[in-house]
Amino acid sequence: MSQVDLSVKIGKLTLKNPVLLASGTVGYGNEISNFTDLSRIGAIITKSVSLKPRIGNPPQRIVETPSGMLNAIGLANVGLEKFIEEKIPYLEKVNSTLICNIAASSIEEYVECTKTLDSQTAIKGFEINVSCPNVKDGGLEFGNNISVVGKITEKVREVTDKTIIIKLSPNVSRISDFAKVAKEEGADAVSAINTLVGTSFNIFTKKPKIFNVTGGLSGPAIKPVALAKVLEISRNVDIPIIGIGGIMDWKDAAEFMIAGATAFQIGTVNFINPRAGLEISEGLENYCAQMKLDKISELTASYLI
Amino acid sequence: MSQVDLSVKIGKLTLKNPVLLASGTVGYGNEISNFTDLSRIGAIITKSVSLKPRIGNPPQRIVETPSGMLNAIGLANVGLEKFIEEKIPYLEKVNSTLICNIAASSIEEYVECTKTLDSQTAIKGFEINVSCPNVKDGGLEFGNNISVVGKITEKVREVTDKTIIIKLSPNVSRISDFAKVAKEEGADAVSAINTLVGTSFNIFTKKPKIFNVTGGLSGPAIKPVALAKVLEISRNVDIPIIGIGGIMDWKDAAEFMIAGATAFQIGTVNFINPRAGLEISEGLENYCAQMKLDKISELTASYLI
Amino acid sequence: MEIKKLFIENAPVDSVSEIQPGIHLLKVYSPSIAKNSRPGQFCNIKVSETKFPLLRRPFSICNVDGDFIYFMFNVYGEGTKLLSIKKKNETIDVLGPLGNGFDLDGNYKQAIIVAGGLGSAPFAYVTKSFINKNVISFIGGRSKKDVITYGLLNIKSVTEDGSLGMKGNVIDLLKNNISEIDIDNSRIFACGPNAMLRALKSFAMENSIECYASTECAMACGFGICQGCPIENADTDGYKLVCKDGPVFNVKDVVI
Amino acid sequence: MEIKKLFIENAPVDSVSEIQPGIHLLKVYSPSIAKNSRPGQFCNIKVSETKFPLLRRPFSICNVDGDFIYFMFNVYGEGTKLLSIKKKNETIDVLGPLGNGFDLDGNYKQAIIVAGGLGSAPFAYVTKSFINKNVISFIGGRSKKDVITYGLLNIKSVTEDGSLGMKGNVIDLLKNNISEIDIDNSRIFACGPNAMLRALKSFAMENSIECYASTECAMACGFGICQGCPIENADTDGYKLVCKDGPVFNVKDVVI
Ligand SMILES: Cc1cc2nc3c(=O)[nH]c(=O)nc-3n(C[C@H](O)[C@H](O)[C@H](O)COP(=O)(O)OP(=O)(O)OC[C@H]3O[C@@H](n4cnc5c(N)ncnc54)[C@H](O)[C@@H]3O)c2cc1C
Ligand SMILES: Cc1cc2nc3c(=O)[nH]c(=O)nc-3n(C[C@H](O)[C@H](O)[C@H](O)COP(=O)(O)OP(=O)(O)OC[C@H]3O[C@@H](n4cnc5c(N)ncnc54)[C@H](O)[C@@H]3O)c2cc1C
Ligand SMILES: Cc1cc2nc3c(=O)[nH]c(=O)nc-3n(C[C@H](O)[C@H](O)[C@H](O)COP(=O)(O)O)c2cc1C
Ligand SMILES: Cc1cc2nc3c(=O)[nH]c(=O)nc-3n(C[C@H](O)[C@H](O)[C@H](O)COP(=O)(O)O)c2cc1C
Ligand code: FES
Ligand code: FES
Repeated sequence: MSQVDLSVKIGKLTLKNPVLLASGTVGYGNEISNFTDLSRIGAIITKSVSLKPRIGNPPQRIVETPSGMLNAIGLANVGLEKFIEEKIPYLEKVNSTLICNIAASSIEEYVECTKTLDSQTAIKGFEINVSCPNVKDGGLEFGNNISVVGKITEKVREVTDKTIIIKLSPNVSRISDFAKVAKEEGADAVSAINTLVGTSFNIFTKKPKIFNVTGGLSGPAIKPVALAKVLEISRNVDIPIIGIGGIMDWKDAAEFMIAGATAFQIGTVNFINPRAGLEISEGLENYCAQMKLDKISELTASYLI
Repeated sequence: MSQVDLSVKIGKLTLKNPVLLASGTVGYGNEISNFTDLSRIGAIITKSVSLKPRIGNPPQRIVETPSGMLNAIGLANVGLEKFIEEKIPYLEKVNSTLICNIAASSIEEYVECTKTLDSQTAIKGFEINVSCPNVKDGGLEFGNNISVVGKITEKVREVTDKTIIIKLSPNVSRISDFAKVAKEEGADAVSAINTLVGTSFNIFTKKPKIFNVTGGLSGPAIKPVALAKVLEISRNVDIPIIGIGGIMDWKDAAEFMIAGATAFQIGTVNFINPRAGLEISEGLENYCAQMKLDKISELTASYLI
Repeated sequence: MEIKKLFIENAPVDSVSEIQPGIHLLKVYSPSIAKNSRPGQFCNIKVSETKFPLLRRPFSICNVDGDFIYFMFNVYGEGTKLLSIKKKNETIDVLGPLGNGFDLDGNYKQAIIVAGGLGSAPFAYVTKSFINKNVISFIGGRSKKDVITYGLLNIKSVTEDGSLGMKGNVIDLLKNNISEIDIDNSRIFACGPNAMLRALKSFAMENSIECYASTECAMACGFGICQGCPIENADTDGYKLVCKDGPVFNVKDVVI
Repeated sequence: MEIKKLFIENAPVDSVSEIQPGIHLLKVYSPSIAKNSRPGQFCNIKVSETKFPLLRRPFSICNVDGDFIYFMFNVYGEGTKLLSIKKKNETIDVLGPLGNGFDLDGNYKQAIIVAGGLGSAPFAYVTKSFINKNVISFIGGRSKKDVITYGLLNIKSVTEDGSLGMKGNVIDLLKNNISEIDIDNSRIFACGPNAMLRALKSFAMENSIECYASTECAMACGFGICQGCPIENADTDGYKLVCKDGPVFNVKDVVI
């Protein structure tokens, strides 16, 4: 039996360990269960679901970059209805904690999705993806507008008692201001970071490699940026932080926890090493033992600055 | 003789080619001339100079990251007086175009530095580094405050007729808004991007690896982000852009020009391959020939979107 | 949905040989994948133990021989360069078998293989897996050195520059040999550049020949979790995933 | 300032051998650097042709033999791992010679080498470059396997666990052998972990022995353009650069 207590608390939730699988990088848990025993993972965050199905962007949707990748999947998803009918039943069975990521193009849509899903007992919490274009506001991202992020949090909070995590955009000057407003409006936690905006061109055709022109940069390339954002929030706002960005192994994960994260998510690494979640959980357990920590939660914000 | 016209125009300056050596990555031209014939480089941008000498940060100042590096040199420089006395005489001799990068902690300091250097005939233009802490305003970066960037540009413009380039910070939501204000206040060009804020921790000591806690991320890791910022400016503001960020070879450089850059700077690559400047210039010449371009300037903003 | 068995094997290299100038054949010991694979499936390979390149690279299973599997490639970018210099007994991290492969069953009599360039890769395995079919292989390439016939039978070749076989492309070759095709009792199995597959789709539809093609797309995961590899549905809105729903499709179902 | 001649050589590997468990010796053909180097200088090596790892890695010139130079290392991280598996005739991109090296001239009589662990690296070259000096080498390590004596003369060793020589650290060893030191006519040449160099500085200052130490610091360029490698001045404000002003310093000039 484990000597180290790996459990962590995010809002009302207690997770068996701090390893979460990031939205959009585990599908609906089906394929990855080929490689990983999902019941040993802290939580699974589902691909962003929207009210109506979205077919997503035409190819090319992804491109590799130095130590990273760009993606512009276009929030392809089956829509709320099918998600409830077809995906939840499988996800219920895997015996991990289920957090549902919600994407929307208006505040009302965020609210409606949350309200509808609130009655699903399998879903233990919500991650609100604010890195979506606000259709009413000419397609500008919600995530870059602090008052809108506050409003979304407030309205979503009104319709659910379950844990709410606001997933912050890194493409802003001071991410801690956004974390502050999320806290003030009742969020239980924030996750940081979503992808950085990036692009890449084919120099012979002069076209962007990605159909959508720009995409989101993820992977080890963004780790230093993500760590700095987590640290900034940790030093300025008292709210649980879920760190994300470029984690490849347990050492990276430990860095995020030291920088202020209560838990963390792994994304891109699942594509390369779908067993990473378990390996990281085991690696952290050994590391805690070596560092003589009884509880992994002691790592959080343990930086010496 | 070359068939391709490699020259480009930035404000009043005509450069023999679009390859510029980035501030802080070539010292004062001395050591790198061991490897590269500087007279064949479009322009050299000197290490940020400030009114008074700065000794810089204690070690550790740099750390490698996946496909990138963090630096927090702390603007170590000899100060304006010694710069004029000791550095300019050597730089005058190398027969490249000399652009002086200025760092300051107040608007008055920017103005004073520019005014003093304006009389130096060897200096053909100024790059204003706004990614410096504003001491009056509690150390927040100038570069993240749009009205201050406008003010700096306006005031510096008043004291020199030479080419002014505003070097933009990428750590903002909409970099094109900053480019717009720079243009309105009389800048001849903008350069994008300076480094992204990042950090890294030693997981055994729990201390930041960099003494200054955070540092600036440069190198190939940031290339997709830098390209997206250049593209954003190019699509929204009519001002010459000097692209910077992660360029390692001529292909990367071509990508920046296609995305909207008139010229580009190379930084981190100088540490790894100090001959990169010439290699890139030659590579671009061949590429233009292959693409049947008479002038490299036709590449600028030639994206097909 | 049938749950497929996927494996990650740390497969020791048996050999990397150049079967013709520029074309490499990699043989690795990978018993679980070998045992569970079908012709037309692929693997997603981590070409280096370091973080560079970051993503796996997809390669068709070129052949299976007992506990060994083969991959065929040319040096294209950094990934294939690293693969080409692997030494015996180094291990390579191979994830597979992925995708659905070719459906070889059915009561057609003639199996028509159509391949362009490295599109030949999956067909050694396909060819030896046919039971009681007449096989005819139409193989094209830009030039003689691009025509790859490894493991193929009854070959007719074509090159764009005429340096081998007739001059033209594989569609020209098919049309030229239309008399040898048993239109009502044949099935086409194809792999190659998109332009070729597009032309082939027209040819097959016009002549009402059943036609399956192995398609390509940029991929991250290769097993259905990233949604990075869309291919457009022919008759409804939306996309299928090349890695999970393909890479082999009936050409009438997708927009190539 | 004297302008130094620096070279970037694509140096073919002659051999990589393990001179004792875990300690590798890399021999490359690098005539320009070999000809222009001095003992105590270093090179900045690109360990891989790919972008990973990104930065060069600094290594002391361990020895020079005609047109060949030697580097000594243990496998520490990804860079040294890649170096350790280089094969004969692969080429390595070496930039050097860098830094100032040790000043061996002067009319001292006794040359005292003090090294801890891989701090022994520069001293084979140093040792063979002495002219008419009495050399005595104090070499320490955590355990027997960490004591590296390659190319050294007149060796006294010490280990923290007592598995070789006396038990303790090199400063204990020096103190124990103080009678053999010709205080007024000797010069110390040292390299090793910072903790050792700090203690050595105190020892040397107390005993008024001239002492030069080769220091380490994270580096990007290695030749003075990034300002990434500061070392604090002992008596004035500010920093010197380890790569350009060092890596060898008179211990009294810097804060270690
Ligand atoms: C299902 C499937 C099966 C495949 N089977 C084979 C096979 O059997 N043999 C084989 O040689 N190749 C095969 N490929 C293609 C193979 O995956 C690529 O050649 C390989 O990824 C190249 O890797 P690299 O690192 O050498 O090149 P990279 O460095 O990744 O690529 C260099 C350049 O080529 C571009 N590029 C990369 N891959 C492709 C591509 N597939 N199409 C167009 N441009 C691309 C990149 O954007 C980049 O600009 C297959 C692909 C798929 C999807
Ligand atoms: C002037 C000079 C001369 C040197 N000479 C030698 C020599 O002759 N032989 C030798 O083996 N080494 C020498 N070194 C140290 C050598 O440069 C490092 O061991 C090497 O960079 C490690 O590379 P790596 O990729 O294997 O490890 P990395 O993957 O770079 O490092 C792994 C971890 O160790 C840390 N690290 C890396 N380098 C150092 C360091 N120097 N000190 C403390 N922590 C570090 C990194 O931050 C990282 O966390 C010298 C260094 C300098 C500055
Ligand atoms: C292919 C792909 C799809 C993604 N889809 C979503 C999504 O639907 N919703 C969301 O909030 N984040 C999405 N993300 C972002 C990830 O959840 C994560 O924030 C990001 O990838 C950074 O983590 P990483 O570097 O570990 O990948 C996606 C990322 C990738 C790579
Ligand atoms: C070690 C180092 C020092 C730098 N110093 C300065 C500086 O003094 N002033 C400045 O404006 N930019 C400075 N920069 C930023 C570079 O000029 C450049 O904007 C950045 O490194 C991105 O380009 P790259 O990815 O090609 O390195 C520095 C960068 C590095 C790596
Ligand atoms: S490659 Fe990831 S879903 Fe197809
Ligand atoms: S390592 Fe660049 S200045 Fe010393």
